[in-house]
Amino acid sequence: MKDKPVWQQMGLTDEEYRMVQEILGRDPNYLELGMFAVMWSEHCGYKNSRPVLKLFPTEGPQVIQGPGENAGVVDIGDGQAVVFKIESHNHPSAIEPYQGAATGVGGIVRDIFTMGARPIASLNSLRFGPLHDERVKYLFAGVVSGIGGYGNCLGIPTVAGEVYFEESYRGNPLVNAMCVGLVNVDELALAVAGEIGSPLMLVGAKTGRDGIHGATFASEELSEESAEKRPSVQVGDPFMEKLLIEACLQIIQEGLVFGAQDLGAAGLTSSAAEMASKEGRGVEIDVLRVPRREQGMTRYEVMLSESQERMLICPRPGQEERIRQIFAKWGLDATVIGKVTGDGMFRVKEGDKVAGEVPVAALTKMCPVYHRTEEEPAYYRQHREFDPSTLPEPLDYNRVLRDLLASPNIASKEWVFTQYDYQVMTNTVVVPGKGDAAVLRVKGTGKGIALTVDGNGRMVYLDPYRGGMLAVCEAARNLACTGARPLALTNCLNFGNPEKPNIFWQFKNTIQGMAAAARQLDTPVVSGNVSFYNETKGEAVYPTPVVGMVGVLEDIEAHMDMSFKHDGDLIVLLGSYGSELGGSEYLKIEHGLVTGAVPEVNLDEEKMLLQLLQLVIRKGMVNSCHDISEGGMAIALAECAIQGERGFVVNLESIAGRADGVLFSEAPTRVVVSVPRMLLGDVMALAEGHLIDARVLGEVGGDRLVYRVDGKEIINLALDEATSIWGGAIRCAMS
Amino acid sequence: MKFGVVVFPGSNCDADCYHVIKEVLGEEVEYIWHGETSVAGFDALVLPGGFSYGDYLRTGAIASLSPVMPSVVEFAQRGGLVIGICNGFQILLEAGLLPGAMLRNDSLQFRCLTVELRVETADTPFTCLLEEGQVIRVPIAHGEGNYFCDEQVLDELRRNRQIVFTYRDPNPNGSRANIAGIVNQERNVLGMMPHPERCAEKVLGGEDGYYILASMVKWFKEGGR
Amino acid sequence: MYKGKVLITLKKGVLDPQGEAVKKSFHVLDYKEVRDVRVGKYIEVWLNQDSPEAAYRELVEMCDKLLANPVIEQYEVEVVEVE
Amino acid sequence: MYKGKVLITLKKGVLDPQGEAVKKSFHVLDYKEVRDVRVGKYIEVWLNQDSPEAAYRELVEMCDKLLANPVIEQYEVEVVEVE
Ligand SMILES: Nc1ncnc2c1ncn2[C@@H]1O[C@H](COP(=O)(O)OP(=O)(O)O)[C@@H](O)[C@H]1O
Ligand SMILES: [Mg+2]
Repeated sequence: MKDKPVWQQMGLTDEEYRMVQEILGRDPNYLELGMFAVMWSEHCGYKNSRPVLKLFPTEGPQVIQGPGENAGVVDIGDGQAVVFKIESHNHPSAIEPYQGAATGVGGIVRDIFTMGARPIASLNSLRFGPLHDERVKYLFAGVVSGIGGYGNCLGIPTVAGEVYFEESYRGNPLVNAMCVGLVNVDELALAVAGEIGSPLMLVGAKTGRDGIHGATFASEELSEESAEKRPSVQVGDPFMEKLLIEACLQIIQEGLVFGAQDLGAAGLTSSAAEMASKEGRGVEIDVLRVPRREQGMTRYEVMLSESQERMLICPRPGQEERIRQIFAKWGLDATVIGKVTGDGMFRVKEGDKVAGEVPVAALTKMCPVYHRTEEEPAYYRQHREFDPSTLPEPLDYNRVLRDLLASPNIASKEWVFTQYDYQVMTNTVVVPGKGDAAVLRVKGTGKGIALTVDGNGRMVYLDPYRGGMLAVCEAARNLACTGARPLALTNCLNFGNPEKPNIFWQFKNTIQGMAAAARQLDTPVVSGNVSFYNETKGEAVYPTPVVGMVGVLEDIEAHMDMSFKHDGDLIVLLGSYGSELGGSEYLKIEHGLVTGAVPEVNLDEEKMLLQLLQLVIRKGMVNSCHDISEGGMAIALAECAIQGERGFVVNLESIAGRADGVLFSEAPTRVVVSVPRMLLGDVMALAEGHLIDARVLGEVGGDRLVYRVDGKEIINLALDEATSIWGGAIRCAMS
Repeated sequence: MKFGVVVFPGSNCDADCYHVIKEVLGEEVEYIWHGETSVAGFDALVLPGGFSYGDYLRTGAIASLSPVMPSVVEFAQRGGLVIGICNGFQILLEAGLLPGAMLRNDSLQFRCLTVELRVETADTPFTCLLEEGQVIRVPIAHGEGNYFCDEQVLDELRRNRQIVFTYRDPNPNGSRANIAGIVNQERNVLGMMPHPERCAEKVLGGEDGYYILASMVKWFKEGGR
Repeated sequence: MYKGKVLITLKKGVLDPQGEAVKKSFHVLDYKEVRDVRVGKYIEVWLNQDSPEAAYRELVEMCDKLLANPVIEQYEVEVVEVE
Repeated sequence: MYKGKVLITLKKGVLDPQGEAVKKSFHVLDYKEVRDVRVGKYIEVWLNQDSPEAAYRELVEMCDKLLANPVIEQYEVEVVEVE
């Protein structure tokens, strides 16, 4: 390691080093080289993903700000907008789960209030190895308490999320955090530097040695060596962040700044470069003026430190004093550390001495871009050709249902979300666990917004294109199940090493699938994040795109959750009566198989279903609504019953002589609703008008879950038993 | 009636309390910054929930030394109505306005859920619209709500009927005698871990908390009896 | 300069859920000989004071005022000279 | 029986937000001579062991396994005999 040339140690290739020499017309010094290394890392420069990300649709009448800022911005009417983004913190969480996850939340929250928006909700998407593994339990417990520890302290409700447990994530868990903010459109702030000569102020925490090279760390595979890089794990200070939120929102609302930028990956180097590059400006920063937490820090360390809870702001002329006052009220310092210049250079000074000088554009726009080669992996065709009808049908379906209810991928996530404050801010109308998406009211209006994160890595692994589509469709469907109109999405793309052709093939196909669905459903991509190199010992995680989506409800009173509410209501399936089992939890749990053809999505039908759901909910024609996903129709029905504390009887028909496909297929574009008897005709007529199949499955009532197939009762489980299996599985595993 | 909501660095339910008082109760309300040294002009004070000073060292400890606290103590001693919710309760304990101390939840986890409370006494300014024995549903969200006091203090609390709310089974945090909220001997200072402001509107799924805050208004407007 | 080392422990009779949890996990890890565990705080305070006595007096005051809660906690203070 | 006293502190360079907050509030309370505060943990473990050496060895193992987080923390162990 020590024998490698210094640029290689920093993560640059020989070719990239030559490019740096060429740009500068000389050899870079150590500081300059460090700045290039972090800015040209995958994490900051998106050098492997940029060309592919261009495939995403990013525009629409609802979009106020697409990708390219700290977060995306979408219009919700009445002069208000929602601001949102999702980001990964996988590698830090693998090493120190509590702090890794906590600082992940801190980072994404900063991206939101940097734009002048008040953060109003957090979400998270988590992936771990199998839950019986002790190390996995340690990681899972640490991550969850870290997310709670940070978000609860900030007073931002954590309203939704998802957790999956799969072998492929054992060595490399995924921790993706999303934050949503609310802003008056005319108070939106952007990350731009002001006029030439404007000062740059650093506010918040003092700068320490933490997290140096975090950006390059995130751009490498986890190895034994990663453990030695441990000092790069930062400790979060949510109290400091809470003060920063209040102070920053105040200076932005009072119009005191041109722009603001949080310090994230690559610290001061990245945030100053990004601010300057927007308008072709330059920056000059004096490292001696940066307040430090530790003695003896070098200029290199100051410029690359990833200490948390810091912001760079560019005040309007004459406002420095007022800004200082506001920060002082919150007990925070604001220090001028440099200024905006007109020469397009990033100049680092140490007092009077110039310690480094490189063109801003060289760090940002000139970051190399790679078009990686792609190659279809051999596994893909094999899985597609697998025929589940060759498997024996289970003899005891009662047991199968119990096993599925107890699977941590399906079981209640109550153990997780009761550790999160999901009600602070008093907006949470549909709380975690109750619906397919969280629903928040927007105070001062009659409106609501719905929020969800979704991404089934197993499906994407088996078929990246279809899996990518599924992720977008499921997110949109989840929103529609609460009555919301889906508006736009953010995404976090968690993949293995993109330099491997099979991984790059997964990446590209996934994005193509996501892009096709996003385009068809009118949910453009407004922000996102890419996390590559999620591998341990050469094995990649399942390709895992996580879609975070936001929707709007014009009338908050007309929102819906999943619980059955009245005995005697009819249970109706909206969508096709399918039996495809590819990629299902059933195949995994009952047959130990991750295989099969991933069900295809018909995007036109999906779109019609979304409209139908919004309509029947707005018109008050249904009493519950729940989409069919992991565990299939059998589990969807059980969840409605458990949440509503009432049983049901359904009468199903087998397909090709088998019941398992009907019960456990995870084919998309399907939901179960419960309908008052009197309104059945209306619902059926509306479904027909939308060209959506609808069929009555049965009736709500009683205290048992009864599934009949071809007239024969094949499952009959007491509601109490189902509730305790499903409700206790994760808690049990964790205690 | 004019409420003051005291804001400490790290308070995060201040805006929620403000909202409910103004929009739901329809009463006057203002924020009071922790650096103020007077609470003149207010008829009731709210110490809201949150993480004052990040909950660092001990919950409520650093906040209890804020410049505003001596005037809060004086206000309470003169008989003014003070309600401390969650972190506000912890601050009241640390400030000595209520007896006892808070320990970490016995589960060692932060817990957010809606619990059932039994109203132990209706004879307080905070429960005069409720009935003794009534069961109400109110959300909790805390990591340190495990109320502790010694035997002697517990006896006194019982004797003086200072225990206002208890958790019905299951106790979510291990608190002594299932205590969820207590008043001082004079009955004008209430500390409670559950959040009444989170269940004061129908759209949020419950209105039981409304009656706690509305009791204060009724009591005050009827001249304090 | 002096460094104060402050040990804060829960009083006898105050239940320590954290200590209990640690003890249990030791038993799970097969450290059967662990009889009891109590979790407290260790606070280091660096003070610019003239004498160890002054530093000690001040630390005690700081404990009474803020660092320890007498309802549940007790403390021990030690002062060492440092440069 | 032996009692292990374990002091757990954050490694040098690791941010200690608690210590910072405590330090600031001492300054507000006019203890201007406070230079720095670090908040750590103090864990007492009672062990049924044969010798102080065995107790010590075991405690070190327990610190590595459970009590301290080596990524950000360091520890010190002391053993005393108790009855
Ligand atoms: N998967 C993606 N889809 C859409 N936009 C993306 C994606 N990944 C990154 N982006 C956008 O690229 C920009 C840079 O992202 P990132 O480096 O994560 O931002 P930050 O400055 O917060 O670190 C952001 O505007 C982000 O929204
Ligand atoms: Mg950013």
